[in-house]
Amino acid sequence: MKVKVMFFGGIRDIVGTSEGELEIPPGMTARDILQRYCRDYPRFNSYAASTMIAVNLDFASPETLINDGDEIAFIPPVSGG
Amino acid sequence: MKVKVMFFGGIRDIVGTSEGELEIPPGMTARDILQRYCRDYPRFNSYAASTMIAVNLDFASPETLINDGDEIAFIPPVSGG
Amino acid sequence: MFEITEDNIQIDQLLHHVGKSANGAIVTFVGIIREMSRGHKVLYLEYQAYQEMAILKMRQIGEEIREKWAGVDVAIVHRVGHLEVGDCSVVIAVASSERKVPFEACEYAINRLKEIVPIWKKEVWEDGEAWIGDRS
Amino acid sequence: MFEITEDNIQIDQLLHHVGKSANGAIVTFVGIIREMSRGHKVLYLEYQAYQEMAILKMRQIGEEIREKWAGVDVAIVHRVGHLEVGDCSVVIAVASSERKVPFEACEYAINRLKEIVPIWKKEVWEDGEAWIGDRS
Repeated sequence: MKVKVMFFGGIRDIVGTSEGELEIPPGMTARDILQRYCRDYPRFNSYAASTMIAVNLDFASPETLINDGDEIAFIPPVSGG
Repeated sequence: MKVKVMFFGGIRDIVGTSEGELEIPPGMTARDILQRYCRDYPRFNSYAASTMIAVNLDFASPETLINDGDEIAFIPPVSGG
Repeated sequence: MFEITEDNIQIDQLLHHVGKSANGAIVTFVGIIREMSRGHKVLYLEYQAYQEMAILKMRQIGEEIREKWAGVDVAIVHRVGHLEVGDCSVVIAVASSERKVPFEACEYAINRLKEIVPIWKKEVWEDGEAWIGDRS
Repeated sequence: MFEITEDNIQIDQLLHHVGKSANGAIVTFVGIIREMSRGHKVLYLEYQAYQEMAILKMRQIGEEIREKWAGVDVAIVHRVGHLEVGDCSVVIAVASSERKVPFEACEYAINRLKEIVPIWKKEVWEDGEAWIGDRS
């Protein structure tokens, strides 16, 4: 399966890109994807506890099953206004 | 003594002018002036209870003694905004 | 900035006036002439001010606010003369370094303006007219 | 009107948008970039948005408000990109037929915006920089 992953704020600085495509096996949850990035980018771990995950433009629970074509975004604490 | 008197809102419509000069004897209060207008313009009476009086650009008690050169304004209920 | 004007109120001017470098939050109140009032269809309004005293009273409101909420900046501009539906009658802008304060202070300002500032409006409807405030 | 823009926000556009003929009172919140932040002198800010989701979340705030306060109109525009001290980052306008309602609803809107709308700012100071929200 192929999914789109988007990065913002301090997370974007760590990953070094605003978005990417990811090949994943079926059955992965949003949390699994987050953990994969934490493994690949150790500094990502400092965001793991405070970061929310959005799937297809809405906040999603970490247990959400990811489907082919989903858009996943990591949402560090927002600071608009 | 000579004083300036100013009229606003519905009171201005009754008196038919926005301001005038008035010759008065010493010792008159703000209320006395109001009552003089109520006598001269009977329709003024409908405003007597709800109208405030300003003397020299600030709200004043009806008992305020009027001095030569004072500016007296009748303030019907305000409706700005 | 406490003014009575016969012209369109430029809200940007008020924002500019209160938008000092320490103020991160500005709340404005904008009064607009409504199409319907008390069940009547409005043709136009005539606003009248006791201008000199009105400016003093608006300034007094600014002082009251700065006593209650330290460090805020306040601007009030009220329009007078002939106003039509959709026109802006008053703009109040309150700026603060904090987010909650200007909401409270701006609401205080419009409430006080309606109490103590000598300004009057006559509503002219399709079926009559009245000075607002009279016997109400 | 729920928008993300890289340009100066035109407050008059928001006022025009919510200023329907039944609405006599408009309250706006305007966010301004302050010179000092957390003890640092600000050089500039970089705002980033997850644009598509941010617009959905601003629209959601509008819906929440219209559930809580019937008949109000809401507009929210947030700026992104490079902003300097004195620039306006966000404008929220809430219009109502009543005077008290838009104060409450507009304060609700800015509080919710700061909670759920995916927008981030990096402050760049004379002596460093930081994404705001991190570890705070």
